[in-house]
Amino acid sequence: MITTLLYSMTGLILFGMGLFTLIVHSHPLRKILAVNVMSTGVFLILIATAYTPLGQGEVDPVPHAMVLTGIVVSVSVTALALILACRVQETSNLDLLKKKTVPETAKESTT
Amino acid sequence: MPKTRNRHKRLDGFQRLFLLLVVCLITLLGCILSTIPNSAPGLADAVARLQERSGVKSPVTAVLLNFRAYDTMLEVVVLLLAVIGSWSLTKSPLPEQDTDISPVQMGVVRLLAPVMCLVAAYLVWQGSHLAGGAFQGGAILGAAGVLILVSDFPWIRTIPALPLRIGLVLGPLFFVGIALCCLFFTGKLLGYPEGTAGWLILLIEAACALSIGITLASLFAGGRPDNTMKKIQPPAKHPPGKSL
Amino acid sequence: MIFLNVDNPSWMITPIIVPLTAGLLCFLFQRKTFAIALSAVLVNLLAACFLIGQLLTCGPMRYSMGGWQAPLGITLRTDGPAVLMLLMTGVTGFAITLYARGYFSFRIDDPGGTDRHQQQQRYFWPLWLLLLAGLNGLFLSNDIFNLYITLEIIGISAASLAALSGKPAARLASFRYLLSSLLGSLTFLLGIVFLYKSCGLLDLDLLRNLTENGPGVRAALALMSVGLLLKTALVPMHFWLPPAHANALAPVSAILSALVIKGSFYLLFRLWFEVFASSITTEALNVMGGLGAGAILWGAIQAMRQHRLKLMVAYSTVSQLGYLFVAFPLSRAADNAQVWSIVIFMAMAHACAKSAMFMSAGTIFLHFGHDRIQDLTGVRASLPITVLAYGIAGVTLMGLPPSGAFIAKWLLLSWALASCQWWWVLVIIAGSAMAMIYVFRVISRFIVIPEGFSSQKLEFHSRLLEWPALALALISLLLGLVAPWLLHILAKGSIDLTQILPGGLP
Amino acid sequence: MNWEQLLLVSILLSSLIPGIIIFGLPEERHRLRTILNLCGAVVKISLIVIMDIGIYLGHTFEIRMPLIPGVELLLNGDPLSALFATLSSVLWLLTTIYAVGYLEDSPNRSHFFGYFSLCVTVTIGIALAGNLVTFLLFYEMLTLTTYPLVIHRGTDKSLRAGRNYLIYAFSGGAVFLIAVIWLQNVVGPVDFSATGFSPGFTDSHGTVLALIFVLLILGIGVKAALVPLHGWLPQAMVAPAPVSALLHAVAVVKAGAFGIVRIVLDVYGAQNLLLLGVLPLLGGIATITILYGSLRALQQDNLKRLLAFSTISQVSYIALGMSLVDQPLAVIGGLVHLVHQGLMKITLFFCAGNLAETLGIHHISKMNGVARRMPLTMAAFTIGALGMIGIPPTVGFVSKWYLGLGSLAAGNWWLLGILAISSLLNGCYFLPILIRAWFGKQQESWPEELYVGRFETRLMLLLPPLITAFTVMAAGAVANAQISPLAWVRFIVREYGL
Repeated sequence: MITTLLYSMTGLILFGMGLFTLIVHSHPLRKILAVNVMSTGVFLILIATAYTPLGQGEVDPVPHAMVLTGIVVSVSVTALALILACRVQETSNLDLLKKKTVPETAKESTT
Repeated sequence: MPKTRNRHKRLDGFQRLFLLLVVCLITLLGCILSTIPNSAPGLADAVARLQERSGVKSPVTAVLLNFRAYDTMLEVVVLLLAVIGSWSLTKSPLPEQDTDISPVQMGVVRLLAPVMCLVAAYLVWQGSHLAGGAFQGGAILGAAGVLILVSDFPWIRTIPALPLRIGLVLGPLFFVGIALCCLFFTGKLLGYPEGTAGWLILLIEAACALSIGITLASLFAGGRPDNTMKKIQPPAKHPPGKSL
Repeated sequence: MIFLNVDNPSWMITPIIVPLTAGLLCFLFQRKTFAIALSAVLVNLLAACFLIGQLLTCGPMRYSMGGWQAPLGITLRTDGPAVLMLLMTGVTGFAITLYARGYFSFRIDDPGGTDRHQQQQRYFWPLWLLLLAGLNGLFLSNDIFNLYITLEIIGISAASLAALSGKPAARLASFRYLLSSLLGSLTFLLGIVFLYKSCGLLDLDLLRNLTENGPGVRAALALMSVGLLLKTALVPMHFWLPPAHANALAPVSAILSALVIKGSFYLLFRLWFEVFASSITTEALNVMGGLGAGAILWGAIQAMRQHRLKLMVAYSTVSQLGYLFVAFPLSRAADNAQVWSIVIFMAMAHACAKSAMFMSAGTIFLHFGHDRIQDLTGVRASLPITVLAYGIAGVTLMGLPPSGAFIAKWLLLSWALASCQWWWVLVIIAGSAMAMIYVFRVISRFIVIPEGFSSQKLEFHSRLLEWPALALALISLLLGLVAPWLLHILAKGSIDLTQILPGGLP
Repeated sequence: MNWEQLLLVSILLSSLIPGIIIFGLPEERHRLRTILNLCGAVVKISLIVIMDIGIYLGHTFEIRMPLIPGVELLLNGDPLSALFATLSSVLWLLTTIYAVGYLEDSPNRSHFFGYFSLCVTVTIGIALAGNLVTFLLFYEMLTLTTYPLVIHRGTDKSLRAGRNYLIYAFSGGAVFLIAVIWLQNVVGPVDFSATGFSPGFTDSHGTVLALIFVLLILGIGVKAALVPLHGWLPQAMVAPAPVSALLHAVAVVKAGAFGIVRIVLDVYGAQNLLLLGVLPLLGGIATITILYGSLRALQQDNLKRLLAFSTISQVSYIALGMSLVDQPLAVIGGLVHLVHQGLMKITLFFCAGNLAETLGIHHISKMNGVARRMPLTMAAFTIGALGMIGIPPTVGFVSKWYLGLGSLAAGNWWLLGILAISSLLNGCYFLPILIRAWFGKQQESWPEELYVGRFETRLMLLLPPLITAFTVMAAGAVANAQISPLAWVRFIVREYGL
């Protein structure tokens, strides 16, 4: 019981951390990572619900299946978001993104 | 990851307020979560009861590919959609040109890739009774693909688009095809005929694992294959696939 | 052939499987894509009509995927609202498909066109067809986790479509859209987790019959609602909508505004008024109504201030969505069969009108190369049918009779007056008045031909660019006249509901 | 569908179909367009005459189309709708002829005539509406179809006028909508009937019903141009002359006045209104509007603006007649003024349009001696003006006579005084124009003299005002005959059992 609760609470805290970062930080990569942290949190809680105390029947496989599905969805969305972020970065001249790319350019040109 | 602007700054008013809000929200949700009695029956019993009829021994695989196979079918489509979306956005910056591959890397890849394919096949195979299945296998296949991609083999550039697309679509299309065949034979979409469930699930898993592997590798490549033009374009200054 | 019977519930899967397969084939072959897409949307439309007929003869139906019954397996079901949403998607989708064909061939045939347009068309079709499959799946699904996956299908394909135009602004908007949609679905998923932990069930019908009403269910409903509101773009969560809709290609804008948003709204309304009706409090309904009122006013004010046509139309979507939410507190005054009527009328009318508007705006953009309202004087001389379509769609947005929006507003006002809630009346009327201003601000420019005006002779003139928009606009205008028929379907579908609801809400 | 229903539908279609075809016609096909327009108008008049006869013989014309519970579309031909429909269709024919002449060689005629036909369809729809929902439907559509006509010239001024028109009209429409819905919530669906809703409601919901009546009158008063809701009307004068004629004599303002008649006679009914005690309010507004319109008309130099203010004043006679709903004579006066004012005002607008189109005269100060250049036009104008003042044997006299009799019968002596003052004011602003035109000396050349042919102006511009002026005289002279507006109005009043 305690274990379940521990996992659930950790998941919730991860969710909250991700949410905070997603809203507060403006960097695209951070946002994407934040979303990933959030989804990890959700999966953690979901997995924790599958747990049943010993001797009270089987472990519930449905949350497992749901988490597997969720992970795949999360992977595909993350990939798409990363590619999209790259394209945004290439084609837009946002100040923030410039700041990121300029030093790299300098580094490359010196080497 | 490069440092970003927010790293060393103190939080401003809005951010503090928001932090407070998030903390409150999480506390509230935590309280609610801890008060929920663990009495809900769940679906474990139902799965256990119907396990024999599912054709596989692993309960997770039974749920994924039999009881709730419709979910899985749509989910394979989600993966494919990510590829279509990324292909619609841009051409793949990989492989770069004129990079020397170190012999060590080359050797490792040559050694590892076949082994990974083998492991993937094993994972798919054992999915019917233990943990494992199409996604796990596909993930290993995808990793092999990524290894090959970062090794900048020149032949990657010459992979024609059509077989690649066939590979991508194979899993979902096969899944839908089986589903429709089941509809034809048993009158139920995805209702496998008596006794064939195990084999059909294995077939679907194999096709899906292949597709998922190719899908993941394509997603890593970050765009559609650029082999329509014979003349190879000069590489972009900051290939996005690498900068992140 | 037993499964060709009219009363076989297997017909239900046609609107999901056919676009899905067609989308995969479009991606695979990349040739004859229009033919594949057109036949798929045609079959989809026919299937929607067939399902309506089936509903009228056999009543609401359930279909278990793979023969596995409800608590474990996934079920689909048809009822009045679902088939009407299918019909809406079918009709609008058919017109949008034709328009998209005209749109892409116009751009590809353009002498200044590049390879880029070809690529856009190539990826538009599979994305659109899979989006269509996702939407239909959403309307039919009866399983909360399955609904999550359909939401993801919709979200990913919609974001990819929004980025299709390749403009930096469109990509940035699409990135925001994708993240918002992702945040929305994660919150929704967290809600599912809470729900599963409290009830151990995923099937909506079973959840509805559950008397469980603890804090877990309420938290689940709250989380799911917030997620869906984010996807539906209710003020103040609308920030992603205007740039995403305004910067996309015209057919994509039409899809996003007309259909995608309706999907998440439909789910939200269903959760509130069918599944968890017994957990809903008056305060919660009033909060929704208040947000809706805010959306009506804020969206309309922003729409009046825009200088670009597509941005104005996008803000008008924000405003029109508000009416759907004002229906929340007022639906309490209605009886079971009527709960859906406002929402269905409003959603259908808005879907047709808004897609017609975006199509017209896109046609104008194609021919004139810009959409600055200031410089669009005398468009009527070159594109009379487009302007007519725009005008008729505008009439629907204003909610004038006999449009479907008029019926919805009539019901809203009638219920508001009957329950003495004056403030909603004022909001609705103010919203309509502002809609009048932003619609006519544009129309008066279009139809005025000042003296000495020489109209541009346009070289290309594709019928597919003009007529689908006009047809949709006319449908939206005349929707009110078929109101009894729609109500008949709704009443047929909700028999099931009245039996299951234990004399409860709303 | 029986022949009566078929007739109703074809009455609407007889202008709708030409309108739609005209939208699709290329600009150059003006002959075909004219033929279509005239055919439509003639067919419509014949159909409406058939309907009139049918109504007189006691046939019922009715089409119902339910929308949602409690809301249905209802087209219904009763004597009152026949009155308005006949008036509209006859005047449409004349205005079409006039507009063809007026807009010769001007651009965008397809557009203009298309909306013109739609506008008439909608007006007939208002006439035939059998309940408030249907009335509301056509009432809102009227705004939509007239708006393009108002801004037809495309100048900044006309755009501004159009914007104001829209704001006024839709605000009115919104208030009207709320009132209609509220009324339905209180008394249930009401069809137009000779008695109105059941008097039982008046006892139980007195205050609410009185409030709803005020809202209804406010909503409809925008189109009827009751003070202080009249602001759009003088501005809308920037539209071409046929539009002004149509708007003021037939469509918009008349639709508003007709709506007041419907609300008073058919929705509430005399009995309820007397119980509610809201009639003096209507009478008061009407009185103020009559005097205000006349006073403002006195100050105008622009001829069309003067006519606009005169319209504001004259249309309120109808409302005045309705405020004395318990007096059959006053009701007759108000109803017959619906027709008479239309005939007179359209004559005046035709003539003003002729002056502007032929000689470029827009202002009264430029009209010195114009009657020598255009005697026929000015003769028609004179008849119209005398009618407005109420000189026998014109129709204006008939209306005022019945209104006076009605107010006497009601014991309202002061109303008689108002009528007298109003006639005096009418005289004050019309007579100087007549004197100037007939006896003034031409001081300078006409601003822009366009056309010198066999007649003083184009034949198509000249004929319509002559016909209407003749009718103004004739209908007044033979008012007591078997077939005349007055006779029909008496028939209506008999039907209402007053």
